[in-house]
Formats: sequence, C-alpha cells, structure tokens
Amino acid sequence: MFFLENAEIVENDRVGDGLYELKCRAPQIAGKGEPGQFVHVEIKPHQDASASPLLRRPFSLYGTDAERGMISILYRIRGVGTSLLAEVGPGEYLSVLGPLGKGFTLSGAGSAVLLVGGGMGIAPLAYLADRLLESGCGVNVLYGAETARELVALEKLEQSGARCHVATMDGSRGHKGLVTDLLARMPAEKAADMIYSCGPSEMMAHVAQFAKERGIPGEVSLESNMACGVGVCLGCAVRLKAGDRDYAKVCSDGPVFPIDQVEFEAGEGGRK
Amino acid sequence: MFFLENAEIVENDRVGDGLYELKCRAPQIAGKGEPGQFVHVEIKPHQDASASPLLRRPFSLYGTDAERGMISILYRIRGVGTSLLAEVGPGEYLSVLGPLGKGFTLSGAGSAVLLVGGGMGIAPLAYLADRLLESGCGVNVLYGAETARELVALEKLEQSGARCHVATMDGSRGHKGLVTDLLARMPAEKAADMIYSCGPSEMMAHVAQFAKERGIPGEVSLESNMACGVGVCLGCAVRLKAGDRDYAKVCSDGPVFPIDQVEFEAGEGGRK
Amino acid sequence: MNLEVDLGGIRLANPVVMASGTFGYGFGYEGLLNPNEVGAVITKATTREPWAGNPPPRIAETPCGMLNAIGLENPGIEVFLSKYLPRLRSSGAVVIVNIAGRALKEYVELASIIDKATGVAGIEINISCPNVELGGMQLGTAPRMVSEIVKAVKEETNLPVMPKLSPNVTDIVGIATAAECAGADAISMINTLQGMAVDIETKRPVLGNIFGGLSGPAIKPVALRMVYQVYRAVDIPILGGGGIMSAKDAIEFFLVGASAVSVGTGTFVNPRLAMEVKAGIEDYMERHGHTGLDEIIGAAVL
Amino acid sequence: MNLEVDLGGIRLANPVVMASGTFGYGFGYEGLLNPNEVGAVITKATTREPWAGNPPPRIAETPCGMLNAIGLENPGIEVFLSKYLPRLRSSGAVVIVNIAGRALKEYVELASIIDKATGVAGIEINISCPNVELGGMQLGTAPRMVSEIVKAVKEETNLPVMPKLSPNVTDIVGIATAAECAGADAISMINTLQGMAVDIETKRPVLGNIFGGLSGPAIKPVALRMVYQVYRAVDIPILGGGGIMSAKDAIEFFLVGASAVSVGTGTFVNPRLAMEVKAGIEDYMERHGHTGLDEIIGAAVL
Ligand SMILES: Cc1cc2nc3c(=O)[nH]c(=O)nc-3n(C[C@H](O)[C@H](O)[C@H](O)COP(=O)(O)OP(=O)(O)OC[C@H]3O[C@@H](n4cnc5c(N)ncnc54)[C@H](O)[C@@H]3O)c2cc1C
Ligand SMILES: Cc1cc2nc3c(=O)[nH]c(=O)nc-3n(C[C@H](O)[C@H](O)[C@H](O)COP(=O)(O)OP(=O)(O)OC[C@H]3O[C@@H](n4cnc5c(N)ncnc54)[C@H](O)[C@@H]3O)c2cc1C
Ligand SMILES: Cc1cc2nc3c(=O)[nH]c(=O)nc-3n(C[C@H](O)[C@H](O)[C@H](O)COP(=O)(O)O)c2cc1C
Ligand SMILES: Cc1cc2nc3c(=O)[nH]c(=O)nc-3n(C[C@H](O)[C@H](O)[C@H](O)COP(=O)(O)O)c2cc1C
Ligand code: FES
Ligand code: FES
Repeated sequence: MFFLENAEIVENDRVGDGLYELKCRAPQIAGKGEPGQFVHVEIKPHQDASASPLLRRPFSLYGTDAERGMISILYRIRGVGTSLLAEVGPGEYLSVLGPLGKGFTLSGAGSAVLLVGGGMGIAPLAYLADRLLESGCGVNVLYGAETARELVALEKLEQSGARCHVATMDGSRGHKGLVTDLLARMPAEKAADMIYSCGPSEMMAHVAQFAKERGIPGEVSLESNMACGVGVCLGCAVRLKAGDRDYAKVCSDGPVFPIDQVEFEAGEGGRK
Repeated sequence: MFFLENAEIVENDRVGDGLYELKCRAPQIAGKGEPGQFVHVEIKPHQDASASPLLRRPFSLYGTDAERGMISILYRIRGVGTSLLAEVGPGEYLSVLGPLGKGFTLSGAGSAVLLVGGGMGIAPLAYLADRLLESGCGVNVLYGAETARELVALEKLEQSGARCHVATMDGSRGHKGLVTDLLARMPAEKAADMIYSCGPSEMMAHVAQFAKERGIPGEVSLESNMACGVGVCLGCAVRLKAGDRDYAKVCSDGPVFPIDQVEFEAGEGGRK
Repeated sequence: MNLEVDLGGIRLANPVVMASGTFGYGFGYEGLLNPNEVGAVITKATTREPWAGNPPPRIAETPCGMLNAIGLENPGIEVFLSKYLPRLRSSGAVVIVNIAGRALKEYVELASIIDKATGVAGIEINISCPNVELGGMQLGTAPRMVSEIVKAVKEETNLPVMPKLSPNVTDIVGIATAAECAGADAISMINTLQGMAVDIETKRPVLGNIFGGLSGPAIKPVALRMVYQVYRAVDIPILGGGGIMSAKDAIEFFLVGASAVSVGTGTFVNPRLAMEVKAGIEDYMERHGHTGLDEIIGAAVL
Repeated sequence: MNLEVDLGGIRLANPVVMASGTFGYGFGYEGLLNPNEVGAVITKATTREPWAGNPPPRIAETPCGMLNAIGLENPGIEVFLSKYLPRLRSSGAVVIVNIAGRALKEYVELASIIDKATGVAGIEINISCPNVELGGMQLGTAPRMVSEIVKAVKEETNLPVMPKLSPNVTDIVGIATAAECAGADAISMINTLQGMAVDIETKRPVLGNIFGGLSGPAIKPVALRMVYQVYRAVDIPILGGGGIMSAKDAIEFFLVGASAVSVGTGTFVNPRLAMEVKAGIEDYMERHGHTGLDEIIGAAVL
C-alpha cells in the first residue's frame, strides 16, 4: 500500500558540501513509512529542457513524523536530478510516491544491533536507529565519510541515543581510514545480534564478510536505476549472486535484502 | 548585425488579461534595434520536461532605451512558451538574440503617417510611432482590440503624442466594431503619406485594400513559426502572393514587407 | 458520452489501455490505478519458458525519453496462467496477453495454450522487441515473417489477434498491410525505437545490453506519423501509442487514426495518467460536441 | 591539444561541423559564429535547378525536438556557385556541399559541376531527406540505390564523397556497408527521423507537408545507436550527429565511433553552440589526459 502525494516542501537545507536534507508534508506516507523504505520523487525541470529528467528519483526515508505528517530525505547531488532537487524551496510542491519497497526487519526489544553506514547510506540507517532505540534495542553505529563535514547525520544519531563510532578518510574526525576498519575493533564475542548496512559496495562486502565470520544475521539496502519504483517495469534488476539464474528487483523485492543473499561486486548495488 | 545577450529582467508585468510587458537589460540590442525588428527569446522550461519549448520565440521590439540599455516587448499568452515567459521575474535572466529582421522604413520629417494595429500588432507600431513623432511626423493611429482593457498600449501612444482613434469589438471604448471601420472615416484627400499596419490578416487585408484605393504606400509586419530567426533554416517561409513561385522568409526578408507585395489569406501571416 | 470502442473484436469500456511491460500483471499500482478502471491491461510479454532477461543496468534516461533493455524477463506462460491471470480475471479487467518468442513455433504454442485459458480478451503478438538477440524485432521487420506469424497464431486461436509493430523499419505500411492480409484483427503500434546511451566518464554504454528501446515523449512524432500512414492503408483498428503523457497526446493519436491508445512510460512519471487521459478525452469531446470516439478517429487524416 | 581530424580526405582543424540546412551558406550568424571558426560548413542542400520548397507551416515543435518540412528550398547549383560559394571560400571556411536530386542523373550532374568549382572540400550526398516526394529518402533506403548513387558521384569527381544516411531504415548497417563498398570516403549520419505533429483544436496536421523530419535531442539515442552499429561495420570515418546540444553529447558521438560531429538544431537554440562544443571537447580531453581525438573515437564500442 502506497500513496501519491503532492507534498509541500517545508525545508530543503544545505547540510554539507553538496548535501541536502529535505522535509515535506506527506501525511499518508508519513503514517505508513518504515525504515529502509523509499520514496520516488518527481523532479522539477532544468533550464535546458533536453537535460530535464523524465523519470522520478528514489530516495530512502531519512525520517517520518506521523503526527505532523512530515517525511524527510537526505541526499547528495550526483547528477541533474539531484541538482534540480536542491533548487526547490519551501512552499513549492513535489509529487512524491511512497512508501515503496521492503524495509528493514526490526529486531526485537533488548537486542544489540550494529549499523554500518557510509556516505548517503546513513540515511535509511539513521531512521532505523531511531526506531530501534524507541523499541529498546542497543544501537552501535559505525559511520564513515570522506571528511568530518560530511558526517551530516551524526548529530541526529547521537541525539537519538545511538553509540557512534566514526571514521573519515582524511582523519578529520574519528578513525582515519575506512569505516570497515572499525569492524576489527568490535568485541569478538557478541558483537551484535543483528547487523544492518548501507553504503558503497566495497564497504558492504566487508560487512558481509564480517557478518559471515561472526555468524551474525544481517540486512543490506541496495541501489539501482529505477523507472517505475513499484515492481512493474523490471528495470531495477540486480543479480544478487553471480551464480543466480534470476534477477531480483531492488524496488519491490528490496531495497533491503538479507546480507547473506548478496555477493558484492565492486561498484554494483552500492550507495555513495 | 545582431547580438546574443544574457538579459536581466527588470520587469515583467501583467498589463491586461493574459497580456504582459517585459523590460530587460540588453544594451547592445537597445543600441541597434529599430521599429519593426524583433528579438528571439529563449524560454524557461515547464515542470513537465516534455512540454518545454526547445526553440526560441520571436517578439517585436515594443521599445528600446539605448541610454539605459533596456528593451521591452509586449506579449499575449498564446501557448506554452508565452505562459512560461510570463512566469519569469525581475532579477532572472533570459537569453535574447537580436535585433533581427528588417524593420519599417522610416518616413521623412513632416510627413503624415497612418498606423493601423490590432491586438498584439500594436507592439511594433507603438515603437514606430515613438520614432516617427521624434522625427517630426504627424502620426494617426487606428487601434483595435476586443475590449477596452486590452488597449494596453494606448497610454504609451497618447503620451508620445500620437493621435489615437480606438475601436473595440464590444464597444467598451471608441467605435464599436472593427478597427478597419475607422478607415472609412479618414479624409478622402491626403489621408496619409504612408501607412503601417500589423495585426490579424483580415485586418491587414482591409488596410491593404484601402492603401491601394487611395494610392498610399505602406508596410505590414507579418508572422510565422520560426526556428533560427536569422534566415538560415527557411522555416518561416510564407508565400506573399498566391501566384508567387518563391517563398519569402519572414525573419530576414521581413517581418516588414511592402503592403502591395502581400496578398492576405484569411488567418495567414497575421498577428492576434 | 460514449467512450466504448471495439478493438478488432475486443470490447473496451474506454479507449485507454496499459502498454505491455509498463503495468506488470495489473496490480503494481493497486489503490492508485486498478486494472478494471482502464480500457484493457496488456500484460508483460510472456514466453513459452521462463526468461531471465538482460544484465543490468536496464534503464537509462534520455532527453524526453527513456531506454529500457529488460530483455523480456518473465516467468513463462504456465506461471502467468496459474499465478497472475486468475487475479486479473477476477478483478474484471479486460486482459490482452502480449506474447513473445524466439521462433514461430513458440508463438504457435503460446497461442494454443492461451486459447484454452479463460479470462483472456485478446492476444498481442510482440514481434518488435529490440532487446533480445533472436526473435523479437528480427521477426517484425520483414513483411513475410509478420504474415507467417499472424497466420500461424490465428490458426491456433479464435481470440482477436493484434500484432505489435516495430518502428525500426523502412516501410511500416508494408508490414501493417502484410499483417492485415494475414488476418490480424487489429494493429498495435508502436513499440520502442532502438537506441543507446553512453557514459562519457566511464566511456561505456550505459545499458548492460548496450542497446535498448526508446520510449516516452521523444518518440511521439514518429509514432503519430506511422499511425497516420497505417490508418490510410488498412481497414482494421489501430491501438496507437508512444510517448503519451496527457489527454492532448492521446487525442492526437485518435485524430491520426487510432481507435484506442496505450499508455506506457507515462505511468512511471504519473501513476494516475491513464485515468487523467480518460477524463481529458471526455472533456475534449464534450468541448467539441462529439458524442462518440468514431467522430474523432482519423479526423486529421487528409 | 590536437583537435585536427581527417574526415575521409577532408582535413578539419577541429571536429565540429555545421549540419546542412541549419547554417545556410555560412553567414547567417556572422559576428556570433563565423564559418571559418568551425571545422567545416555543410551548406544547405543544393539541387540542379532551383526548388521552391514546401508550403508553410514548415516548422513544429515536439518534445525535446522539432519537425521541419522545408522541402529542400534552394536556388539551384548555379546560383550557389556564383552567389554563395565565393564568399565562403574567401572566408577560409572548409566547405562541404550537400547535394540532392530527384534522380540519379541530377546527382551526377551536380557532382560534375561541383568538381570543376574551386573552394569545395567535399560533397555530402543527401539521400535522406524525408520531406520531398521523389528522391531524397526514397533513394537512401535501399542499399542498391545508395551504392549506385555513390559510385556514379565518385566517377564524376575526385573530391571526397560522403553519403548522408537516413535513419528511417530497417538495416542501417546494410546501407552503410553498401556505401563503403561503392567507394564512399566517409559516412554522414543521421538525417532526421520522419515524424508528424497534429493540432487537436484545428484537427489538422501542423505542417503544410503533413510529415516532417524530427531533429534535436529527442533523436540522439537513435543516432548514437546507429553510429555505434555502423562504426563496427565500416572502416571509413563517420560524421556523427543528431541532437547534439552540448560538448557532452558530442563526446558521446566520438565514443561510439564518430570522427567528427555535426551540430544542427542546437544552433537555433544557442548560436554559439559549435564553439562551446569545441571548447568542451578540449576540456574533456585535457581532464582525461588525451592528446588526440583518435584516443576517444570508438572508445566505448565493445
Ligand atoms: C532505493 C534507493 C534509495 C536511495 N536513497 C538515497 C538517499 O537516501 N540519498 C541519496 O542521496 N541518494 C539515494 N539514492 C540514489 C539516488 O536515487 C540517486 O543519487 C539519484 O537518482 C541520482 O539522480 P541524478 O539525476 O542526480 O543523477 P543522474 O544524472 O541521473 O545520474 C547520476 C547517477 O545516478 C544513477 N541514477 C540515474 N538515474 C537513476 C534512477 N532512476 N534511479 C537510481 N539511480 C539512478 C546513475 O546510475 C548515475 O550513476 C537511492 C537510490 C535507490 C535506488
Ligand atoms: C516577427 C514576429 C514578431 C512577433 N511579435 C509578437 C509580439 O510583439 N507580441 C506577441 O504577443 N507575439 C508576437 N509574436 C507571436 C509570438 O512569437 C507567438 O505568440 C509565440 O511564439 C507563441 O509561443 P507559445 O509557445 O506561447 O505558443 P505555442 O504553444 O508554441 O503555439 C501557439 C501559436 O504560436 C505559434 N508559434 C509556435 N511556435 C512559434 C514560433 N517559433 N514562431 C512563431 N510562432 C510560433 C503557433 O503557430 C501557434 O499557433 C511575433 C511573432 C513573430 C514571427
Ligand atoms: C520498461 C518497459 C518494458 C516494456 N516491455 C514490453 C514488453 O514486454 N512487450 C511489449 O510489446 N512492449 C514492451 N514495452 C513497450 C511499451 O509497451 C510501449 O510500446 C512503448 O514503451 C512505447 O510507449 P510509451 O512511450 O507510452 O512507453 C516496454 C516498454 C518499457 C518502457
Ligand atoms: C531546418 C532544417 C533543415 C535541414 N536541411 C537539411 C538539408 O538541406 N540537407 C540535409 O542533408 N539535412 C538537412 N537537415 C538535417 C540536419 O542537417 C541534421 O542532419 C539533422 O537535423 C539532425 O541533427 P540535429 O539534431 O543536430 O539537428 C535539416 C535539418 C533542419 C532542422
Ligand atoms: S523500478 Fe520498475 S521494477 Fe523496479
Ligand atoms: S526562422 Fe529560420 S529562416 Fe526564418
């Protein structure tokens, strides 16, 4: 069950270099959305009509506020669609379709979970952390970025009570290097009951390896070019494992998949 | 000689139902533009990319102010391009190509001229009136519109010193009926030394007939769909007379043509 | 206002049809757009056996259009009949099954199997998919092949049969008349134009399959031209489409000779498009004083 | 940075060429874009005798594209040679003359006349115009006809000869290889896709000629696909174009195998486009560490 809402933008703020947080009024989506699900957003056009995007663009829910009827997304400017999205302002309207896809399986109260996110992969994880903390889980977050200024979800994560461990490639905050380096520092016993991850493929590959070694179940959120977003066009297909005969649809079989069902090829299915 | 200018919009005001006057800073065009010439304007895109215009749109110069480096156009919302044009505001920029085409032949000082305009056809004539009055001509204007509210150039014309005779279809101002009805009221002797006209084809057809009967030379400004605006694409071709073997290019052979070179077919070449 | 139309023996309550491959098996947009609201649902291409489809990426965007290279991924006719058709049937939707294959034999088998099923209103023969190595478009670009396939399918079934033509041909009229002579009940057009996209940073084709099918507003002028040409040449009804994004676009197709219109890519942009098109057609007809679609079908054909 | 390129014997100082019919005889944009700044100017189609062209309207806009139905209006070869060529020649521009006709004989005559003129760098054979009743596209859609015309023209002249292919064909590779075998020095592609537009208020085709040629960004995916296919099949250089609106678009054409690019409709939108494309190609090559165009030509062809 999903909705098509003409959502009034309440804020669309620059939160870092090329990074934006957009909040809009979409009460039906706000009432139903779950962590890991996404919205499919129509983009306003470019001055050059031939460069204007025809298709919608998918973004993970970064948060929902059912009471106020608001949803938020966190996004990075990547191409023409996201550039144009950054130009809309409060009071304007966007057509938003959602919530779409399968979200994360929420762990039971009391369990200890580990979230590993890189770049924009943090968006669905930050929303997930909120929900897990509300339900009484212990939440550890390994959060990686290029540089401290890009750790745009850190404040939100810390405020909601998650224990955050940070890595930046330039060492401007936390560990200098890959976020997956931090995995090695996790206690050998009971590192977590469940692992959730979203980010670049290389990162998720490491996380999957770690989960396998420690025998911890987990889930990852994948990415793919989309047309419909609802499972009818078969455009978002990914082969989860090299040997699979069939393709999975990121939009409706996922975007969240069990971590042990995915083999990560360099560059594919990941989020920057 | 023409220019491509990125023109800052200074005002784009609604001056009547679906009628707008746009002023922008285009110093090179302002310095060279002559009455009857036009500018070719790039249009900003539509929310629906597939409805956005690719091509520029032509508009007659309604006025130039070489000192302040400003030009103005007067336009009516007709389709998608003009609708979008009405949405741009002061401070925004438009790419403007011009001045293009052949303008009106200016009459010598002291001559008595007659201008006959209908609808948006008044735009080039109002600019022409200005110049003719400056050079010491006596200017009579026959100005027709559907209703008084559409006589948006009347004030400008009267301020510049032209003698205006008005006709409206609904009789809300001046003569009730066609502007060409006013032709019959012109003095039989020396009605004018020269006639200039722009408007619907039916109107121009009457004016041409009148000019022929009285033996007065004249000029008309025509319209046609355009691509390049500068004479290279041959897209704006019109057949001036039914018997002609060749087509004329409105953009570069015109838009102004000697009145006796044109046969007016209903609906073709006119301006609403 | 009567929007009913007869598409070669398939009765449609309204002329807006969901294009194959863009509406799955009818329930992808449930709640927003239900299969029984539209004139008919043309299901995703079904083959004899399951097909895995092409490697990703399968989608790329182009100016006013998109490329797809799905490669006819589908679970095969048996799964279609057991898993998807029953639900569609019970919804009350008019179901047209789009069939594809690598060779004549597969089309024949599919037709004979579908003929025995209940709840199918007609068959659309996909001889125009640009995204598969064998079959698909290859079969649809020679009049003789088109004729053979239509004849063979007609022999297996009493259902109305509608070949879907490829625009990637020199002579669309030759193909259409071949189809008509072979006994086609209607003609569906157009499928996608073959195109490609390139990524200048990676210096690679964007699509896993290199080539894909271009759909969306970009192709509308080509689609209108072909419908116009075919309308002048054949007497069977035409299902017209390609780039329809509004009621205005749909009306253009009626005016050049389409009896019904298909909406594809437009649904991805606006999931309610089919219903908005339907409403817009009604408005237009009312405004122009028309009471039946036959008054506008082909009205602009000189 | 070396942007020089050899287009089948025509040496271009830079690879950005003005497409036939969109730059007149070189001086329409004087001051903004001069004929000697671009790689070459391809002049508006010239026929043996003057042609009046098609009735208006000749232009319509479509999503991300435009239709034209000029109908090869031109003053004929004699006027071209006496009135337009001298000025172009003295500007220092590289001039390629686009020729068209109703029959083989006219092409032959044109070639022999142009061969005797001075200041022409090459001949583009227009066998792909969708807007004339006879000749034009009809001649360009059958490999045998293409072969005959190219051979006949080659016999009359030592100038490099470049047929311009129509995209309105089932098998572009067959046409291109026929041209190559017949002795073509290069291939120009693509001309416009045949399309039409309809006015739903007047219920008439928009264009006086009903059909027109679709150009602009809408056709770029089709053009890229065809250049890619032809590049794999022939050894002569390709002048690629169709919908180029930016340096990025141009680079896409190089990557799929074009040796030079043509800019057409884009100039109407942005008169300085050719020079911006040239500058953008230089930037790209610098950024990617390329020193010659040969390093990117065909780089994305698998
Ligand atoms: C389920 C899902 C959730 C996502 N969540 C987020 C998020 O929370 N924050 C965020 O910043 N980004 C997210 N993305 C990625 C986001 O959708 C892309 O960055 C965006 O579509 C790029 O659009 P563009 O026009 O700016 O880029 P383009 O210029 O179109 O292309 C840039 C890149 O984006 C990819 N791309 C293009 N079109 C699509 C499409 N239709 N679908 C997916 N990718 C495409 C291309 O492969 C290309 O590499 C998510 C993607 C998916 C599939
Ligand atoms: C030399 C000249 C001077 C003009 N001066 C004025 C003026 O001062 N004020 C004014 O209001 N209008 C003027 N026009 C008319 C103006 O150009 C059209 O109203 C405008 O192009 C319509 O664009 P649109 O996108 O709103 O309409 P569309 O939706 O494109 O179509 C509406 C109508 O405009 C016509 N049209 C479409 N494209 C073009 C095109 N490229 N060139 C010309 N006509 C086109 C179509 O035939 C159609 O009937 C002038 C036209 C010309 C040729
Ligand atoms: C993602 C996608 C999948 C498609 N799959 C099929 C298919 O399986 N069978 C078929 O005949 N046409 C298929 N088509 C073509 C459409 O049915 C339609 O003919 C084409 O897209 C043109 O219409 P449009 O511009 O409205 O999309 C597909 C199109 C798209 C975009
Ligand atoms: C108005 C117009 C006139 C054209 N005239 C000719 C012509 O005379 N001869 C020719 O070979 N191509 C002609 N063409 C085709 C262009 O040269 C070019 O091949 C085509 O427009 C595709 O490129 P584009 O999308 O960059 O415009 C014409 C195109 C347009 C738009
Ligand atoms: S995006 Fe259409 S099936 Fe996933
Ligand atoms: S608009 Fe191109 S020649 Fe007049």
